[in-house]
Amino acid sequence: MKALVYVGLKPGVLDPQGRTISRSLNDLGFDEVTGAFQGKVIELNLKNSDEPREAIQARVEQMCEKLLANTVIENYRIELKD
Amino acid sequence: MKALVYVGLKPGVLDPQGRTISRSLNDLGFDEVTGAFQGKVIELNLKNSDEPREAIQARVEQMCEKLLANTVIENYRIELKD
Amino acid sequence: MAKKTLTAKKTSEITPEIVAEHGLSADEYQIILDRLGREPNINELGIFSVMWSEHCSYKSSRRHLAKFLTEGKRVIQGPGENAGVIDIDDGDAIIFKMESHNHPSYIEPYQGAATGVGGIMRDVFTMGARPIALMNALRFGEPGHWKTKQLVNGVVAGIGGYGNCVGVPTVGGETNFHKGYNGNILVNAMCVGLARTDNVFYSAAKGVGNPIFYVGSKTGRDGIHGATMASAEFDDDSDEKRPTVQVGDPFTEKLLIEACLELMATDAIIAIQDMGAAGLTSSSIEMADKGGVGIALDLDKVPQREEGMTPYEMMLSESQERMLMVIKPGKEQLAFDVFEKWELDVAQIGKTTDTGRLVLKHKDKKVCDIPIAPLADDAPNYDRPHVETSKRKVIKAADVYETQDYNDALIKIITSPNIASKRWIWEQYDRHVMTDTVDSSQSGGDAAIVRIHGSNKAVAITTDCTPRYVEADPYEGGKQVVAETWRNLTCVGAEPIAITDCLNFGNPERPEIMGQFVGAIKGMNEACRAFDYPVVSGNVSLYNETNGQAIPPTPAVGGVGLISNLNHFATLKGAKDGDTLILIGETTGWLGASIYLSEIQSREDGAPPPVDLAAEKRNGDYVRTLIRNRRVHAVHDCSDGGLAITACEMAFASDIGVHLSGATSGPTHGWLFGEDQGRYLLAVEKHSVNPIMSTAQGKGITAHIVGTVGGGRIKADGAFDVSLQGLRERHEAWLPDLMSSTDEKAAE
Amino acid sequence: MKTAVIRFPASNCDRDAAVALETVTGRPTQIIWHRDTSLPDDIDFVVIPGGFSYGDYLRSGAIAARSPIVKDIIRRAEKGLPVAGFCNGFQILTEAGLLPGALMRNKNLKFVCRPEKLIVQTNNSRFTSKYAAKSEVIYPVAHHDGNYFADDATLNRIEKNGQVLFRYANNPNGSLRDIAGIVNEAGNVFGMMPHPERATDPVHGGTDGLDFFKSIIESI
Ligand SMILES: Nc1ncnc2c1ncn2[C@@H]1O[C@H](COP(=O)(O)OP(=O)(O)O)[C@@H](O)[C@H]1O
Ligand SMILES: [Mg+2]
Repeated sequence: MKALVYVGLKPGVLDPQGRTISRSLNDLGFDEVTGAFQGKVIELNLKNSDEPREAIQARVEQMCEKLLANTVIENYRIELKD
Repeated sequence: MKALVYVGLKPGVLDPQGRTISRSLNDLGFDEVTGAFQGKVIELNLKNSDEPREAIQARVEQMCEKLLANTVIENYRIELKD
Repeated sequence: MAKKTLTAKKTSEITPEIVAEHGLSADEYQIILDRLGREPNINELGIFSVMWSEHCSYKSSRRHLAKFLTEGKRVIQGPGENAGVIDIDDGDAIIFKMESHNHPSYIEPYQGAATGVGGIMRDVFTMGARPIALMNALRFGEPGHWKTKQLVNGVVAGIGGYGNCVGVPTVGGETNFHKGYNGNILVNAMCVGLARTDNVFYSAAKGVGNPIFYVGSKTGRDGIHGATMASAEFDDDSDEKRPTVQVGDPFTEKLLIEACLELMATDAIIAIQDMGAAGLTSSSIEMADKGGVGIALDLDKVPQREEGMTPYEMMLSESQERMLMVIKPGKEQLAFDVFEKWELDVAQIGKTTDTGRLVLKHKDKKVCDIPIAPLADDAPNYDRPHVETSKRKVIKAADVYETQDYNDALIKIITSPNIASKRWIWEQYDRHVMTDTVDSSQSGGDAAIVRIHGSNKAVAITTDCTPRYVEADPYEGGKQVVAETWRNLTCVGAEPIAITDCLNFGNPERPEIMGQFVGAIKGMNEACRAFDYPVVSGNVSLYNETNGQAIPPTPAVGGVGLISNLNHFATLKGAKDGDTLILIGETTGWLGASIYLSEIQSREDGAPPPVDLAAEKRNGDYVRTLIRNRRVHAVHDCSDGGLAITACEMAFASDIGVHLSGATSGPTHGWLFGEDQGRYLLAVEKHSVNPIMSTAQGKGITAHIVGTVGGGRIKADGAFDVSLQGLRERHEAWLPDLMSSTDEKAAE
Repeated sequence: MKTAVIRFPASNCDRDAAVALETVTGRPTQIIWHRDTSLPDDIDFVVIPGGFSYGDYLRSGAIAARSPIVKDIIRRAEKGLPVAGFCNGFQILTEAGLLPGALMRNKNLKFVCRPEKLIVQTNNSRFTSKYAAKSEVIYPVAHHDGNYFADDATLNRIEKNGQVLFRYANNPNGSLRDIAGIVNEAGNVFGMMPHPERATDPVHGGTDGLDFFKSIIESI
């Protein structure tokens, strides 16, 4: 089983990285780009388990809160995949 | 229109970040984690255009080749979203 | 996005709750009503509240800070500007300041520490200086506390992440661990910059009708103090709390430095002020107040990162990397050109006026119109009640348990949190960029040495504080803090010139805390006067408390000195085989409030070592003369852990063993680990010993021959005998071992 | 003898590189702004300095490598112009494809700043001719992304060609095969993570970097 965790800055948090990427794409002639945001994806391999999906999801949520995301400035979203 | 670009290390390229994440999760008691990989997601806002989807896809591919991914070490995958 | 903006109608309903949420007392609010002759609107209330906050108005500390010695023959600008300015000859000026970023660093260690570094750099380059060195003074909780490692990781990465990127070397600092900081860490950052004495910039706005420029990053909703204001009042999607933590962008800071310095090389700038705490509000009001002018701003012109920002949000935002300046009429285009070249946001957002008022326009409506003078003149200025800290008992060495195993005691102390090597920290800082670093944390030394580019002179910089002494006796501890910086500058052969400070204390509304504050200032000030060593800038951080538990009083001091000739300086690195060790200063074996007591006896009691300022000055002046006359190979002051630790540190840095012998009378543990003040350990060539000893005697200075340099062991007669290499490994291992479990977690 | 240093937004070793070049050549060095579209015709040697160009956003050196001036550097390098990149400059050269491989985050994920002992692999190059082969030199390192990576085939090839000029004695960042500095096949483009310009004055604690600059300058 796999969990995909997407971590990105909360709306309103300064994102200099995204701005720089978008500007640089424009400089390279990709005028259609009007904005860019960079986030992280963390792919976790999980041992197979018989637990219900909700329990697994709850564990991954704990991982996010404890380590994977900085919840002061970041949001996260979890996707479970078999 | 939005394009989501997923960039990750190629198989075979050592991923210290991923390894560290997995080890730290184990340390925190999340024993079910057997491996982790960290990648980037770049979300691009694109001007609306009448071009066919394939053309847009091709442009984003160019962006990846020219800037968004370092193909010596990274793979990428593109998702277009309306 | 459907953001509900506060309408004028709503703002006239300032309830007592809203006033209280802004941290204003009923009395303070009454003053506002009297001055305005009407109710303020929400924008005006917000502006008064931040200007009258402890942070901006120094309402609990102002009258005490006023006592400091602030003038001296090299002082160009004392407290009151963004940073202090001192003259270091040849038309060169050094501009420096230290500032705290404690609370944000506890909430979000990486960004909190990073923006602390960014903020202090802006204070320095806003005055026309190119930043040339960074320092930091850090206090964390107990090493074993669950949050400590994560905080250490984040803070250190944040300091490095910002300073390294901007390209200013972080050359030194200090790090303490103590349970008193478990709930309140301290992150104090210091920046030192170099300018020309005839090109220093100040913040007083001048003239009428002069354009006001906004430069740097766009304004977002970062760190708006209205945190106290229920955020539900501001937006509809109330589960998305607006970020109260500022995020820094060192890339923009670097561009801002280069752009500002480029424009400063022309004559286009009348006044300039960085937007620090309370952003646009405090920067515009300070500029206007100092220059005695009014200011009119058109908020629609302010570069904004988000849609639908209200005037309240724009005025209170603490977005980073922004500057405000008054430009000479006719030079507008030049300013635009320079900032656009550096790809920064720039806008002319208003002008100076002759009304003495701050007038804000937003969407063609007047949203604020208040007189500026009362914001400063009527700011509260409290004489908070204070009680003197009661004196502690003096502990005699003879009454302190003497270890039966000196090897073990030495190892325990050398691997204790406050003595162990901080290499793990400073190797994450770029110490060499700008290629003028002569000495840095690398040597484990007393003061960092940074050359003035293109010359043969240098500045010496140090930060120090021994909170356990200040806690034991604020007055003696206050003296000690200043004396230690003076001593550290002296150790490298520098002429100590001036200090900056960062006074970190608990809640000033408690008389015991206020007593610590007043006592520490009294001691610090006495030391400043004794050394002719003025305070030229500083910062106060109060309310460092969690659940009524205050931090140990921590008045951190940053000292700056001048080495006018780089052919004559010293560090602790130079001890050579066959050298004799001389200890300058008197040893009584003072173990009260010492590291020996806390590490070997788990006791933190006793009066701290007193500082005899006259002896301190005499000893230091003598040591400095010896360095300048090239009579010494290595110098290190005796501080935490006493003579034994001083000797070990010299041995580590010089990579050679030491042998301590010839103890004076009194118990051995007092001799080796006592923390008597005003002492220096010198390594000198044999033939220099007699002249040094006899001159000392002639000057009434206590000096003892205490050992020799050589071999591969660290020895003290009748006490310890351990291998240099082995001890060094343990000294180096403590922090990496502590951090190893989380070491790789910082996968940002 | 005309030398130039490129300045990108947030380059921060540009002055340091210029000072080192001026020390060795005795002549002023030209600073070239990243927006310039071409190098002056008479330039003999170009240095891409360290720093955090464009904040190192996306990947270290990625955005700088696509700037107008780097296009011209690529064109001129292909015609034989000597180019050296230190630290961020090395990252930019790999991102620009002038040197093989890539620089990844340090293995322990931390920024590292310390003097490092390097072993000069060969003096049969324009950048190391003044050193004795296998001699040890100390240059400071200061980087977050200095972990050199290339696939095995590439590593074997550059080793075989003698393109590896410096290796770490104590690998500080996880670089494969301890690689610290490499040169391109033609021998005119060089990159390394350590900072030779920070070892050119006794004040720096050592002057081992001087011979690096002397080597390349004398070869011109
Ligand atoms: N946070 C830090 N940042 C940079 N250097 C540090 C830090 N903490 C400690 N150091 C360095 O470690 C060395 C020892 O520090 P410290 O024990 O406070 O010195 P001393 O008490 O002798 O003045 C000094 O060179 C100091 O600059
Ligand atoms: Mg000291």
